[in-house]
Amino acid sequence: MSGTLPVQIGVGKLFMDPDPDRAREFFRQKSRALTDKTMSVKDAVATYIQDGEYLAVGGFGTNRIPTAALHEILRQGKKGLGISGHTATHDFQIMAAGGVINRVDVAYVVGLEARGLSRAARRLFEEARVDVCEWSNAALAWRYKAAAMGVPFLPTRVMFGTDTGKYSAAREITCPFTRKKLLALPALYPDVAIIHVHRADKYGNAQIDGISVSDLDIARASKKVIITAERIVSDDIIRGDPTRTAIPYFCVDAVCEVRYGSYPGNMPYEYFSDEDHLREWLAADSGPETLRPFLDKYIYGTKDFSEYLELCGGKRRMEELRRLEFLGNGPEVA
Amino acid sequence: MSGTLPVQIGVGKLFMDPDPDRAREFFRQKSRALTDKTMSVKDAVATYIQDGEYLAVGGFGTNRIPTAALHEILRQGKKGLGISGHTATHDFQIMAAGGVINRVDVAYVVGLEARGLSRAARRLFEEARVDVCEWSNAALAWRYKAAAMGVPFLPTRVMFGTDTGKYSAAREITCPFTRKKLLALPALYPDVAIIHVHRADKYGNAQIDGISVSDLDIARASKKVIITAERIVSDDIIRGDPTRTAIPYFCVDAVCEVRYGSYPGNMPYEYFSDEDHLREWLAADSGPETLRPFLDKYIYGTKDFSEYLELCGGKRRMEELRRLEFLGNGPEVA
Amino acid sequence: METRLEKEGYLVSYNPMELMICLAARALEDGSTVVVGTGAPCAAAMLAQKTHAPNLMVLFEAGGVGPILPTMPISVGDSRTFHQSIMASSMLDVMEACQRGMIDYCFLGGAQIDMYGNINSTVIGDFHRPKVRFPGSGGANDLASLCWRTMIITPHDPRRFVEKVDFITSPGYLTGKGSREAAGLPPGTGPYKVITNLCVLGFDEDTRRMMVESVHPGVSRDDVVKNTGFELLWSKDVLTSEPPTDEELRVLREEVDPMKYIIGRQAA
Amino acid sequence: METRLEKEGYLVSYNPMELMICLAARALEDGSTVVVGTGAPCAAAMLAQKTHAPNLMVLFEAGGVGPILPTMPISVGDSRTFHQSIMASSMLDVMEACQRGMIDYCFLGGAQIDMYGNINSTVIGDFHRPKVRFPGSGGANDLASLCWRTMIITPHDPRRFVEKVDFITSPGYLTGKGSREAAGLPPGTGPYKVITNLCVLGFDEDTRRMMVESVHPGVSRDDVVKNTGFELLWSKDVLTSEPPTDEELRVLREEVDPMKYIIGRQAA
Repeated sequence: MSGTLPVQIGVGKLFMDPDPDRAREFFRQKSRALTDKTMSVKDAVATYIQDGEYLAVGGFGTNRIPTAALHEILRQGKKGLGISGHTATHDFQIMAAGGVINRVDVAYVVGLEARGLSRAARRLFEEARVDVCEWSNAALAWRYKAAAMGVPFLPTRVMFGTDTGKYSAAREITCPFTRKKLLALPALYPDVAIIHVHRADKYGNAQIDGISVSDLDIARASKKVIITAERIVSDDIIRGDPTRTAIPYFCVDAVCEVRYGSYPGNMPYEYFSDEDHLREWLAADSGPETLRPFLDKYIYGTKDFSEYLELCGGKRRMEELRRLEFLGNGPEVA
Repeated sequence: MSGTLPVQIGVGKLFMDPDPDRAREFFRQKSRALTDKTMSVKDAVATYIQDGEYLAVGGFGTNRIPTAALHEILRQGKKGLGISGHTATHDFQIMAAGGVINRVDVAYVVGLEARGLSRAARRLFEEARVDVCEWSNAALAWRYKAAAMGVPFLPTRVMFGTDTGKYSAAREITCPFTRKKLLALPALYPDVAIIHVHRADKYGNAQIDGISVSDLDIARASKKVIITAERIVSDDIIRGDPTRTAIPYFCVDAVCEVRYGSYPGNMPYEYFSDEDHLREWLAADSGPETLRPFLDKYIYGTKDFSEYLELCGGKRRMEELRRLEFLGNGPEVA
Repeated sequence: METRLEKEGYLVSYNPMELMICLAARALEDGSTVVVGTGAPCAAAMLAQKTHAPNLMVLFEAGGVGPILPTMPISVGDSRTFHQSIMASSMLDVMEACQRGMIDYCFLGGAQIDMYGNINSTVIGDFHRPKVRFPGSGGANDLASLCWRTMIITPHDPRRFVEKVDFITSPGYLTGKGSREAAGLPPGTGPYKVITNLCVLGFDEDTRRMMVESVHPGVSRDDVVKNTGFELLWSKDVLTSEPPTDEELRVLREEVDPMKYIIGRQAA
Repeated sequence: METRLEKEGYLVSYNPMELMICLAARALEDGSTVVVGTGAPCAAAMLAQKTHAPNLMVLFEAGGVGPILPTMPISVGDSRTFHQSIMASSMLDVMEACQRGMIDYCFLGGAQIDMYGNINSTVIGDFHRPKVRFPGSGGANDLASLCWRTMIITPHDPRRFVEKVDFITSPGYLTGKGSREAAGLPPGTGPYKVITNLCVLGFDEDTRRMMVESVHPGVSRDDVVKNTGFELLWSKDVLTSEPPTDEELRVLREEVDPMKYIIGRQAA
């Protein structure tokens, strides 16, 4: 072995092109105009997500997730999507339930942390109905970062010696300064990012309160970006505190106002997760026979997300979750 | 030439060790305790900056710079310091005037942007009294970033084909995925960072309003960090808006409250730069015979930064600069 | 297990989960940093903070740094993980602090573990058509690669403690001494303690194989052996694990987990 | 120069700096992004925004993105550069937007420039013991490497327009067509226009050498040749540079630079 030749330690499939020059050609054409990008979730999903495209979802599984857009993907019957499973929990559960995915970069999927596992998601893997490539959470985050930086890879020190590395598409390189082994992670430029935020103006300038997880990088790395926001605000609000801006408008293609848009997930400083409803989801998700009527009731049978919220208890329930978030009284969660 | 062997395109000297494992050994020992780190600028400089060490300075030349700490370095007669010249303008002018530097990673030094040039700084180079290695601003920023990430290098696409690249210590590598040429920049772990911020608590948790330039990475990359802050605040203030925290306490060794600490530089949302005093500096800096009495008056002859502020017009002048920052009436600036 | 202990005549003033949490808490040095998940690791870190380690700094991989935890988080990214925190940051900011060498401890669990502390949380069976699919690494591989000391809390049974894991999700000592470094992982890192419902294990300095350090009260060596699918090393002086003190139990039950979310669970 | 124009009988309703700013402004397309410095480039971007390019997006390399500029900044990192901006970010966030391909234009100047648009802003003389030391690259090398179109505004004289620059600080077309790409720079980038006090120059498609596109009113071809230290190409139809319109001058003088910080300066 030549010590300096890159070694493919990962036998996994690279789903997305890491070439920064092809990405540059795309970004060169992307609009930089300050135009009104507000639209319905339905229009955003119809316009910006095509069958076969590869998605990245913001937030962290059951926290600050763009649930409304995910439901709409199911409602519109999208097919053959790829997805980056960077702590994808309830978001992945929805996509798996809808059967819209055919390939996954996995860091964390199937599980909903301590709550249990999605059977529908699990079956995708156990019945080999998806192409799978393994990574770690930081590895996927660094892959977005590489794309956001405009370079084809980043060097890191994780995944060595493991099957996670072996079933990834990472390569081993040698540091030109220290001669140390490093793991090169290929840039990940998703076709579409969907990110839920606290506030955005109509142009797409978006602000997030609390942890940003990987969303600054996801927004910059992705070719198209759909923002759902708790509130669409005047751009004066954004310009009044520009230190807070997480995502600049020129990354963004669509802005959709969706109050309680992360429900049943937690939206920090707004409302806590609805653990009862997540349990209902997990129970329904125990088999196809219970899952289908559940999906029919809550997703396929609803016109939009506001109908779903009504079915889940509407304003009264949302107020309870607000009290829970602020550590007031409410149903117990564990 | 073997296409995959790293090529040293840069003939410049690498002043600092990019080895992440030696840095890890240092960081392993660094205190993580939440202890009161408040002290005088005098004590911070005496305790944490040793002759011969390599410094990184926060802010952007005449904006949010830690002037008080820089003056104190001169007052204490530090010797043989290295410095990262990442848009170092008035900060570099001070260090050059004091003759405390013997090596420089240069991206932008000597000049004060449109205001003119520091003759003292220029002489350092023209009389070959400093070791010099060339970089670009982004290159130095990425070098901090690499260190903050804990990797020995980052790949980038700048400095190719130029003498900036040739006189750097960068190396050319080949991307293991795309076979493209990339420029590898070695991690830069400064011995000491000095950063001026809007507010910090006594532990060192620090918040910055407005652009952060490279300071998040500088603070994380550096082995020791001195924070000067406009205001030391209760940790309740920090914990009340943790989204705003730029630098966590565990990076920080010393916290010094210095009101108007960026003077004569601009402190966003606080006070504008004192262009009259900067002109006075540039005039004095036209030759050693005028510079020495100027330094004696303003730095060597003062006990501390508050005496300097008094000499520069004290409270009345600071109030004028506050009005200017908020675009009220005040002396004209260009 | 609680029942068995009672049968053997021990005064059961604590349950195995409480013991595991106390043992984990004690392993965390004051003035150190730890990335925790939800559940027992989080309870252990909170207990440590409220007893011997007031200066223990807690981080969550999604970006929460130094929260004042009002209740147990249910997700490592929920709003509790950065409640009144010193910083609400990003996943990479936390992971890069690990990679930089600033993080002392992390906590892991998994479906399978081998004698070198390699952990499987990905699949049972063939990778491409698994008998059972688990969530995958999440941040576990990163933390196990980059933090100085990996703490493992796990139920102890022969299906988990296996000769060969089906898939190495997160690195332990791989194939023994020196193999982490040879593979490219940062030197000086690796599994530190394995805390089970039966015993506490460390890793032998020479071979990096798992070694029993203490056995819990009421548990026999034979219980440990029977529940382990590989050959264990035994430290020269195998101790009996120190049970929770009254003070530890009081803090754990009254302050850390008053709703018994964690300590009400089965340990195995 | 103003004097000379008057002598030659032209109606001098504008000065050369005003003309350069107007010419630069016109080269900026609406709906594009530009990283500017202080001075003339900033004035040109502001003028463009207030005339034909309301959707021109201005960024500063220190982190200011999309400000509403209340006055001319005096530093590319001062508080004006992110006044009521859409984002107050970091240097790398701006530089990485450039590297990602999101930034259309940047502006550069320098002490020397050659026929390929290579710029020196580092040293005159020997690198190790320079006759004159300038500030160095700053962000110039980055912007010239990564933005799609590099705009150069510079005084025009033979000491600046040289056969060979003493030091290539920022890349133009290096040694001609294809050499940027061969060196490793992103394809499709490079110098776009050079705007001087005498003329506007572009770059020949085949050779990537500097080519005169228009000569300013009152300036002869010979003036341009005498002030250039290398052989220039001339476009087939060399035009006379279009003078500022009344509207451009009004906006520039009343709205962009009412204090005449920039337009009061000498252009050469």
